[in-house]
Amino acid sequence: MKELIRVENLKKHFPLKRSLIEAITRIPPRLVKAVDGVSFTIKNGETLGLVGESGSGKTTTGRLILRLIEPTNGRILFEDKEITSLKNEALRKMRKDMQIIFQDPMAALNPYMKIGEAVRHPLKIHGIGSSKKEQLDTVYNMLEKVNLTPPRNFYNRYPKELSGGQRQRVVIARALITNPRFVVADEALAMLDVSVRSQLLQLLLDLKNEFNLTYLFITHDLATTKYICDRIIVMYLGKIVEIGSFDDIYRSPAHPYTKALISAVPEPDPKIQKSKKKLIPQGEVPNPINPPSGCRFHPRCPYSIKNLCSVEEPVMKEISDNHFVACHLFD
Amino acid sequence: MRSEKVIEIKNLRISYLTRRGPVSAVDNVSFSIMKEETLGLVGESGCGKTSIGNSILKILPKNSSIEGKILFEEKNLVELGEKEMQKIRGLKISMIFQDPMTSLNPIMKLRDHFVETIKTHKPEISEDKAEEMAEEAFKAVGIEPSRLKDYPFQLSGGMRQRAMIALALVLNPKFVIADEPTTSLDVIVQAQILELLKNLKEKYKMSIMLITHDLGVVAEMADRIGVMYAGNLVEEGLSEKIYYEPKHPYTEALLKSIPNTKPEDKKLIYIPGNLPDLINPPTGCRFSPRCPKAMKICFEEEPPIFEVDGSKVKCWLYKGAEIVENERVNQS
Amino acid sequence: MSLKNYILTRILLAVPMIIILLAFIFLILRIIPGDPVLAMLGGKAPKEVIEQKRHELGLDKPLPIQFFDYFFGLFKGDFGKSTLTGRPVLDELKERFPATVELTLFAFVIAVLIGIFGGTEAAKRKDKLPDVLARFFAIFMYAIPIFWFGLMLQLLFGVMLRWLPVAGRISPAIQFEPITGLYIIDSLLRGNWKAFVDVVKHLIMPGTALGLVISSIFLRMVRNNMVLVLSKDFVKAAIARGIENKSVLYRHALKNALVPIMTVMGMQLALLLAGAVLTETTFSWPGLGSYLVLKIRYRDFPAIQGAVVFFAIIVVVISIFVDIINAIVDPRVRY
Amino acid sequence: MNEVKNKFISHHIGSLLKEIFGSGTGIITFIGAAILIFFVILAIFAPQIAPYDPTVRVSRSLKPPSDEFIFGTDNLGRDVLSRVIYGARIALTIAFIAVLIAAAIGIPLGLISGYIGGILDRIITLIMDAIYSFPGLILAIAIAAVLGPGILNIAISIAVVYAPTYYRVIRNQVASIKDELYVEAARAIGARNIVILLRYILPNVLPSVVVVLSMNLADAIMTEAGLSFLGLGIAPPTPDWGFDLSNGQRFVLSKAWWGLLYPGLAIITVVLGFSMFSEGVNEYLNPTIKEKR
Repeated sequence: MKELIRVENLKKHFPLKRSLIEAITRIPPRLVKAVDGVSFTIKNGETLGLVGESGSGKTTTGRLILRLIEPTNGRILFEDKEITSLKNEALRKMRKDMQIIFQDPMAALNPYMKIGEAVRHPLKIHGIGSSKKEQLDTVYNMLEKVNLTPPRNFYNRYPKELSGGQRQRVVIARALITNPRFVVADEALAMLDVSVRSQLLQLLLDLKNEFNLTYLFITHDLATTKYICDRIIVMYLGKIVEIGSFDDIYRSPAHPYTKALISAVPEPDPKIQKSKKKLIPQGEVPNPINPPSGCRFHPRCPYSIKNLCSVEEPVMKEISDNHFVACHLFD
Repeated sequence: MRSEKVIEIKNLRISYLTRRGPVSAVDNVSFSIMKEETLGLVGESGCGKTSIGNSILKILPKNSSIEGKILFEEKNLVELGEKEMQKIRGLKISMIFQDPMTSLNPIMKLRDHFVETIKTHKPEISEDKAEEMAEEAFKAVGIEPSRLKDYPFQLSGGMRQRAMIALALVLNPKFVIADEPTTSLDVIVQAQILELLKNLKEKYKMSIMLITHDLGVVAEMADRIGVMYAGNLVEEGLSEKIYYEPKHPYTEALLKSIPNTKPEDKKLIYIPGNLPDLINPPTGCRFSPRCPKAMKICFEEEPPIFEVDGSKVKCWLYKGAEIVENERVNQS
Repeated sequence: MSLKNYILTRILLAVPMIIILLAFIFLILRIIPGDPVLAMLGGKAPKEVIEQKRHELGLDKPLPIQFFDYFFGLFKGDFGKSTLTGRPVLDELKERFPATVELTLFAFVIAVLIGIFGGTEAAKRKDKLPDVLARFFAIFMYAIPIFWFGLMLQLLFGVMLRWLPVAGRISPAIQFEPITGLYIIDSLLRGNWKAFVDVVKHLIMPGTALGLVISSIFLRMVRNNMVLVLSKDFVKAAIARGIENKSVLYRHALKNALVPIMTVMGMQLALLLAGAVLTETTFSWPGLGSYLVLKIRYRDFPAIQGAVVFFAIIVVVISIFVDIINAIVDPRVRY
Repeated sequence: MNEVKNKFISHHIGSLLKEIFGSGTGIITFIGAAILIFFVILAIFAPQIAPYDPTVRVSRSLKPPSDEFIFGTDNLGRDVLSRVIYGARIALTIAFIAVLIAAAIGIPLGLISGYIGGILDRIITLIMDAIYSFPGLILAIAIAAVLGPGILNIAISIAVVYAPTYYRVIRNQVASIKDELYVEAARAIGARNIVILLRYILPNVLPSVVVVLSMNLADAIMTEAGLSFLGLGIAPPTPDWGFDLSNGQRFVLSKAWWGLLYPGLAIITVVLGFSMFSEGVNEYLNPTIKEKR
């Protein structure tokens, strides 16, 4: 499989707002190190899961790749072409090929724009389709594909007239109308009800096959990744701790954090649940302004090695075929 | 076997008056919770599970009306006056809310939350003693007692939920309603809180009603499970029964549509259609429009509750089984 | 941030605000088309007289110099001299200030009492009769121009019923030596019962007129914020812990509802000062407002400028004060 | 946004009426519009409607209301009814001009400041906040005192007071809409800045502009009345509600209530009219208001 996206040492540090006194006394602003040096690739046609708790930097990573926010450091390549420093027109043109599905579909739609217009807008922006009629046909077609049928009925409605699941279908339609190669799904199912969630997961799978898409599937919910993800990246406090195939991560997780994350997923099967060994670390994710030294997970890690984990930052190592982990236990 | 009922709910109906008309949020629901038992109430948003929790403490919004019986300590809470309810809330029945950020008074120190609650119910306790009790409660949930002098916003999300739990348990109530207690938390913190709740339940010997949309959370905690759909309690039974032998087609579909942690089980099954509009609920069984096994009678007549193999099921598939409850009989 | 740091920051922030306000007032009174000297002396004055006056007021200097003179003058407490009386403006302002304080505080207390209790009770009985009445009161009260309301009160209670004096602060017949300048306090301090009754009688109408008009804003704000807060989870949680109604209403809900209101109340206190201009004029109340109007009538520009600057300083001081109280009540403000 | 709105008299009244009538916003808007149309007609056709010349003595002084002079006459024997009718002209003219000037200053500044942000935004905001925090009437008095009488001068004095309000409403809206997810979504589909501004931000700001505009009219009328009551308005004998009230005040002791009552009622009615109308417009233009997320 060819590689579609390559990310090298990507960093994003958000400066905190300073108080007046701090600004006057020229104390440098404190930084939230949301993403702190991540590198990975996404192959053409695969679905890569990006998993982590809140504050892990997964959402920021997604936005960085799409150049919706400016990286502090690092490189992003799309089809071997560097897009890190694309500006204005070139950047706009690129957006045709890279799209995003947001978590909150209500907030992602302009309340004053009819949903048909919202879906058609990308066509207008990129000058796709020779006539209005052609564009409308494309839009109707797309609305049908996301099961908003009959499409003509939906075209003139406003977002507030739709249910949560339907709105998310609109957002998906808008993202896919320009026939993109790569789509970031940022917690796209998190705000939906259980039964609607599975419906939309199925829709995402169907569309992926139909349009030959590559997904970056960002989620806090490890359990949903198994239906859709080929490979999984686990992030903790702005760093990648483990990368591997779905089976690697699920059947033989290496990093203590990944293990904790998996064992923390509530298990509906009473038998499995009773036999399952829980490995729940103490405490919560620390503040990304002052992340722990060395391995960022060491204060909560049950296997933490004295004088090593707290001092030295672990590097990524390949422990089996394409299964990488950043942990001193595997030195 | 624990057989003493802590609370018994009989033919509970809750409706809200909205501009579009009355919404029947809970329709003829009956169940009980035994001593030292955890009952999980599961369902999707709008199924009425939170309304049931709030109706027990009578903290429903003003546009609501309750019918039926909620029996607690030989009293029908539905008929109880506000003054008497105040004596029960927080002392005998406590509640843990979903979002600990918004459920604590933002401009009140944590310590004052405790002192106020204790002094309200037990005015004879001195302020110092109340503070001591608060410290004990904090220790029990694993927070440093010195943090009592903090304001809620100074705590992390998981700590706040611990504080909320400590506050709910400080007077040692015999029944606790936990309404989506872990929904706003991250997975690992969720696991910590569930573990904590389990331990505290053993320690304080209380009964819990756990309200959640997450079947996994219920399975971790509950002895028995009640499944709700569109205001109806469609199935109720022991946790293992519900999981291994679901009787109601909705329970079955719900179980299949939620992801489990078994890596090999990758088949995605979902329930087609949408949740019904409760202003005009479907006639007959409320699940009938989405039910793969629906028969003619399902669209016409509301099913009674049948007792099948130890579980209670509200479904016509079990016609012929013993009827536990026929609502037309009980309606009067 | 500690409270001390917060207060320090807040006062620091007030510095640019004061400078901007002073510059603004300066610009308006000096640069806007229209010549203060001409306006003062009338168009027919001989040229030499005008030049003389200009020199006297320092208006012949370049603008930046004028600004610095004015600015540093203010810093040293020099508000200029009244062209009408020849007295230092600051002295005149100091004499008038207590009257305005007395009127404003009286009105403010009325407004706050009506606002808080009316608003809380209305919110408690949302959509019931008391609530609807409270809301109607607020609507109409606020559409009424304060001076007209004052005139109507004068007509009814002063002229027709003859219950209260129509104008002034104290009857001329009463002999009385002020101490602080706040007559109510002074008359009590002196033990002069007759003076006290007279002072209160004079204060009732203007104070109530001003207070009622402002109370409508408070009432509405308190009510709406209370309705909002009462729908919050922590109120429900407090009820679920068995806390009594009164405690939930006043201890939990009202305190939280007041946090955002307090900032606005501070601003309203400043607005009250503006309202006081009209009220003082209507009731011939010898305060800062009627001083300003009087000076405008006689085109006494140093005095006008001084009075406006004085108002500006009061506004800034009030806003600092309000923010500090806010930070004490709501610790989140500090962080 | 709300905090800004709080400074508007009409906002209070309008939304209170809305609360009282519940879903009957239509009725409020209708009554508001009816009142406004009524006063606009009065202003335009004053010469045809008014029974007498408002500046001319037509009877003896201070005549109580009668069939001939239904609102009575003032101290100079002029017909109060005619003066109230003609008064609408000055009040509405000054209010409209003042609001236009304020909007012309505040709206563009707010748009630029909010969209560009940065240091420019901080400076403009600081200045506008300083003016905003100052009691409006006192500011208007000071400016009017310098400028002297005249319709335009009074309008300018009022406009300076309200321009910061426009600025704040627009700036805060633009700044917060800029961070909305749908604006990010627009960037994600490759929309240009100008397209984002016109199709995503402007439609969401426009309702507030219209609402603030109509609310502001009511306040401008109040302020104008206040200024002319203090003798800073239009030179006599032009009919003006505020001036007539201060004129009538001199005859309070003669119990000549009619000279005071009617101009005041006129002010109250117009203010209520604008408040009701603006609230209705607010409701109509805001599609998100009816259904919350």
